[in-house]
Amino acid sequence: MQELVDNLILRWGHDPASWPITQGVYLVAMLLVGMALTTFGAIFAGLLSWWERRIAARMQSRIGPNRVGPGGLLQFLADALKLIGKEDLIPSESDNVLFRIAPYFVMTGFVLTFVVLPFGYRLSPTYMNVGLFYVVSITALIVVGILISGWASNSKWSLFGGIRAAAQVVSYEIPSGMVILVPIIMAGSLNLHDIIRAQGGAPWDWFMFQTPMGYAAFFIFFISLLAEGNRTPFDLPEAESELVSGYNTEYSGMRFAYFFTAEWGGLWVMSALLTTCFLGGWQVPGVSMETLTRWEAANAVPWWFYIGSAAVFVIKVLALVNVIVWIRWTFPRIRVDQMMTLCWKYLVPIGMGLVLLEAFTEILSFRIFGEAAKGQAKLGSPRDILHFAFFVIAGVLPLAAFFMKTFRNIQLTGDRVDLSNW
Amino acid sequence: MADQATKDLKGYSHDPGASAALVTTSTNLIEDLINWSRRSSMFYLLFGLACCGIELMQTGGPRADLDRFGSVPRATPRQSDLMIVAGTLTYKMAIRCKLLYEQMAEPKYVISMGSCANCGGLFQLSYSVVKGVDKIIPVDVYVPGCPPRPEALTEGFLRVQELIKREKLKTKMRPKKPGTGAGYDLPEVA
Amino acid sequence: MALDQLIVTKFGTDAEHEMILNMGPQHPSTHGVINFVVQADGEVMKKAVPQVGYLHRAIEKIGEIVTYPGFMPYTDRIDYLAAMFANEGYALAVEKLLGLQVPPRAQYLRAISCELNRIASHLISLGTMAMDIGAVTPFPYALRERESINDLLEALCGARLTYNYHRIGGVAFDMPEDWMPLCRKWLDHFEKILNEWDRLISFNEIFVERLAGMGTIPAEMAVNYGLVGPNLRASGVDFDLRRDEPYGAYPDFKFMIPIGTAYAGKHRGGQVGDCYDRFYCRVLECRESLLIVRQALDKFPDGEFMAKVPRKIKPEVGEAQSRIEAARGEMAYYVVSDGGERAYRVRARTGSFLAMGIIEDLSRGLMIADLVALIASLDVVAPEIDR
Amino acid sequence: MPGLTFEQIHQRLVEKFGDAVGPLSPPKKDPFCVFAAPRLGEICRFLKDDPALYFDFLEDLTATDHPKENLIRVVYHFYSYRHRHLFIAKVELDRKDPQVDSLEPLWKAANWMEREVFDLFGVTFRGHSDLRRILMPDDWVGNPLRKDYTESGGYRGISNVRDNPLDLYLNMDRQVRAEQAAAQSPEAAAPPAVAPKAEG
Repeated sequence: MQELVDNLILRWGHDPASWPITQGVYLVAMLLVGMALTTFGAIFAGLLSWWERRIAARMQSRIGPNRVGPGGLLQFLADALKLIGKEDLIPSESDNVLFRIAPYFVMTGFVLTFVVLPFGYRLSPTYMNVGLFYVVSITALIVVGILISGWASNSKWSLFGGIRAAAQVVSYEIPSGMVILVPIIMAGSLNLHDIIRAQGGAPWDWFMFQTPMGYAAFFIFFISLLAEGNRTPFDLPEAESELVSGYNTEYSGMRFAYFFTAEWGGLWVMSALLTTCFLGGWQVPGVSMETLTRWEAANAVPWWFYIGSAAVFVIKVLALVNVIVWIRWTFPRIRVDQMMTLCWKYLVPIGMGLVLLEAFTEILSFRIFGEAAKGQAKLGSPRDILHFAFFVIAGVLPLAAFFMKTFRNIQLTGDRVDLSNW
Repeated sequence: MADQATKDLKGYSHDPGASAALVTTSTNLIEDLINWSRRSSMFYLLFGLACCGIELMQTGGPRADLDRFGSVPRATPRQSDLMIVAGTLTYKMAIRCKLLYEQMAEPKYVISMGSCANCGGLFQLSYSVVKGVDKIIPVDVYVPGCPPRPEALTEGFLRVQELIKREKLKTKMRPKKPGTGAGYDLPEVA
Repeated sequence: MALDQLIVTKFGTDAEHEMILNMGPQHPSTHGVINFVVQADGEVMKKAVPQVGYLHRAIEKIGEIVTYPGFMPYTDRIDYLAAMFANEGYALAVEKLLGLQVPPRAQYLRAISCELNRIASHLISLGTMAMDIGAVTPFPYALRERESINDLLEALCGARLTYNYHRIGGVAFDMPEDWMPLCRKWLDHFEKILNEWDRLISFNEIFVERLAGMGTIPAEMAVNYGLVGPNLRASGVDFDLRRDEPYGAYPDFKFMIPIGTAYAGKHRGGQVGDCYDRFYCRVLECRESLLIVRQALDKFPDGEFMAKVPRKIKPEVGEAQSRIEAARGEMAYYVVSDGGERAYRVRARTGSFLAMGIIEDLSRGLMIADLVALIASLDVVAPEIDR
Repeated sequence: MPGLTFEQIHQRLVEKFGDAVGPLSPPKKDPFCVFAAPRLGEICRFLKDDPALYFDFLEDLTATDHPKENLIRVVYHFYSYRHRHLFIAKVELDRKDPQVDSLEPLWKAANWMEREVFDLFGVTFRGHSDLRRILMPDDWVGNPLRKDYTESGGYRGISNVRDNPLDLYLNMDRQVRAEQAAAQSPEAAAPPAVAPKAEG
């Protein structure tokens, strides 16, 4: 984003280094981008809340919001406006300074992750070379906000929710932080864009299917991200049936809307992280890395490539968001002690083992394939065939079996999908 | 005179059939927007007491789905703006019902569902039933029936939406009556 | 207020510095208005004391004010999820007092309407249990099926929830002509839905893991606490009023009684009488009810549906007790008459009332999430407790 | 295990306890027999432990109020799952101060049923673990299910009476007329201030 501003200044005929007010221009540019990303986060959270309620209703053979605006699209606007207009209600015995601050902690925790997330080829606010490390540390801010809200609203239910959230998110940071090392080892850099460049466009070049360790790491990372985002089956902090509404029991109006946005916006952050690290980010399937480096060398990257990469990235992220929404409305909730045993007795040891194994195979593959081990495998090379075979076994076969079983289940109950009252 | 003019315009703009009035007073537009947002996202409080509670669940279920109108059941009074009193209110529960009503954030509405909540209904002979919810909290819409069918409750829900549609901005906050502090002159239940 | 007096009596003096949690009457998962005062040390509970009476509508006092037939609509409100059983129980008690013989067609109509109502009541219980454990989707599935049962019963007696269908001496209306094919079509459809229900939630790994081996009630504890119905049979006691003390049309039907045998499986720590057994016994009971309704429809006798009953019902002095197998276990009506037009005393003994009594002793050492699952597995409903 | 009939059960009890067990009532629908209140605990322990009777399930425990005979009868329904037989017993207590032994040590089911009878009839059960009101609010006055119970007209300020909707309109109408009258009275010098009849 910095070169963009520099080119802009150059076009205005000033030398960015010596021009006195370049800092001012940087500031304005940063504010603009910050504001754009926050509104993107909020709008996406709103639309996702409408989309999730429609999908949940459709899964529960209901209809879901379709009266507000065309097909219910303006539902999230109505929710937001109503929540703004509600009474600014602060419980008298609550600690009102902390009570007011908590939602802003959660909101900043959520928005700050956008600083690093890619949206397409060279389309992200910064190319931070410690990108992944930054993201893992920022998400901890959200749990601070939840803990404060749990404690400050001085009601036993929200205290339960807050403490559960703290226990859950902090303990699931360990496996997610550990398992994230696998793509880092494969890509050799922390920068999100380098991780994507190290993967190829075709599915068997994604980190998920390159090595069995990457495959297992994908699922462990997925589970721990679900836990960090407080999504079912780990939605213990705001368990509807036990804790009334968990940590946001005492919140109403705009403050509740912040929690609302952070939770649903968190889905985009989760899926973006998963896509970048394991599903080949913005790599367009047809274009291989050689052609890309050739374009960059000739500084003639075609305009359609920018749009193509952004489209591929967004499609993958939305697919993952739908999987998370689908999981929410099928699985029950696990208990607190089961959640902790799952994390400490299973995910952490397996994660550690995966990292060691991955490091070992990395050294082994260097010794066997030598320099060719780096970057994507050329078409027809032994590594490529190895990846393709693993992709077919681990990717295509389970998916095909799953769809056949679902199709048979639908046949059994004689249901027919009826979208007439959409 | 000005009052009369605005009244015509206002009457005119609320008629969904008529095309939007070209000349609308400024408050009118904001009022419409706020009323639209309030009525199209009414979160109702899960307050199912007795048999009407089951019909309340059925109304949230597949056939008559309240979610179509954007209303989601909430468990905490803080986040809900509509309290559907579904069932028989006994004295022991009356204190809790008033407490919950007080905890709800201000633009709040009450639907009294079923004849037990309207006037004690079938159990007027009983010694432990409050004869009607409006003895302790102000009620906006009464839904008759024992228990009312989901369609009847949806009709009650639409009535509340119409009520909100016509609400004026300045009367949004209920006039505070001296002494009761809660804006209505009903006994202060300890 | 009663809470601090309760703390001293129930929780002992050291309870001040522990967390006393008020799982209030308005709580998403207490199945109606029941309040639990929970003494919890963090997540683990020391004791959960149920407080009831928030829906005490004095139905037994009204029983002494209104006439015999006039009390029938009030019996629906004793257990509105399974209103047919309450009607049938009261009707049987008064018929026993009058020494009246109900025509077979009425007995079959009663059996059909009761078994359909049992399925509807179990559906709500299974659906709310799944929602309390966190799976929200099975609940609307249960509601969708319940809507079709409501349609069938509405065609039969005109109401969806509080039917007021049975009369002293028979049944209010006869079965409409096209009702039987409709019912048969729905029965086949529901067979498939139950299989889908098993795939969706009964064998769901997280669901079984949450319920296996939790809240186990051994057989003699169940009997000692007076548990009845699915809660009792899940603990291994093989007793069902429809088969052991047959009444109405049940001697003509052959059906199996599901008994709790650690359905969760030993490897998951399942025990006889744990929460999963109670859940799965109800699923199996739904299947049995389907069988009963099919048999009843096949052997449906004709004849009139209402016995000759004097206009003013005045049974002679005496008392009678009728026991039926309701959805929530044995429901017994004890009616005392002093020869007048109004009952001298009407007492309805219900299953949920005593199921609540056991929660206090079972809740030691459970987690709060388990308490929610335990309440759901015992399938209590507020009006049955408070009447 | 053959289920014993009422007569056989009653016979066994009379052999064991003699006069403490009253005569079997004439077979008018459900026969029952009256136990002597002081020896209730003993008889019930025998009913529960005797292998031939083995009443392991206290099916129902309730009371009936008889103001004319100045009696409160507590009714017990015993049932045995092993022998599949039923027995009904009653205990007659003085209405002024009804006291009887609690059966909670024998059957835990008695705990909540006795609390309900205490709450609605006022019968105190000696030896009960925690005898409190179960259905009525804690500060409720009187025992509702007694025949001579009169309602106390409301609870904590919520009146028990709901006046006919017509009266409501009459009151509203009277109030409006009173306000209008009050509004005119300052201009029209001093008309006779008719105090509006205080209503309901």
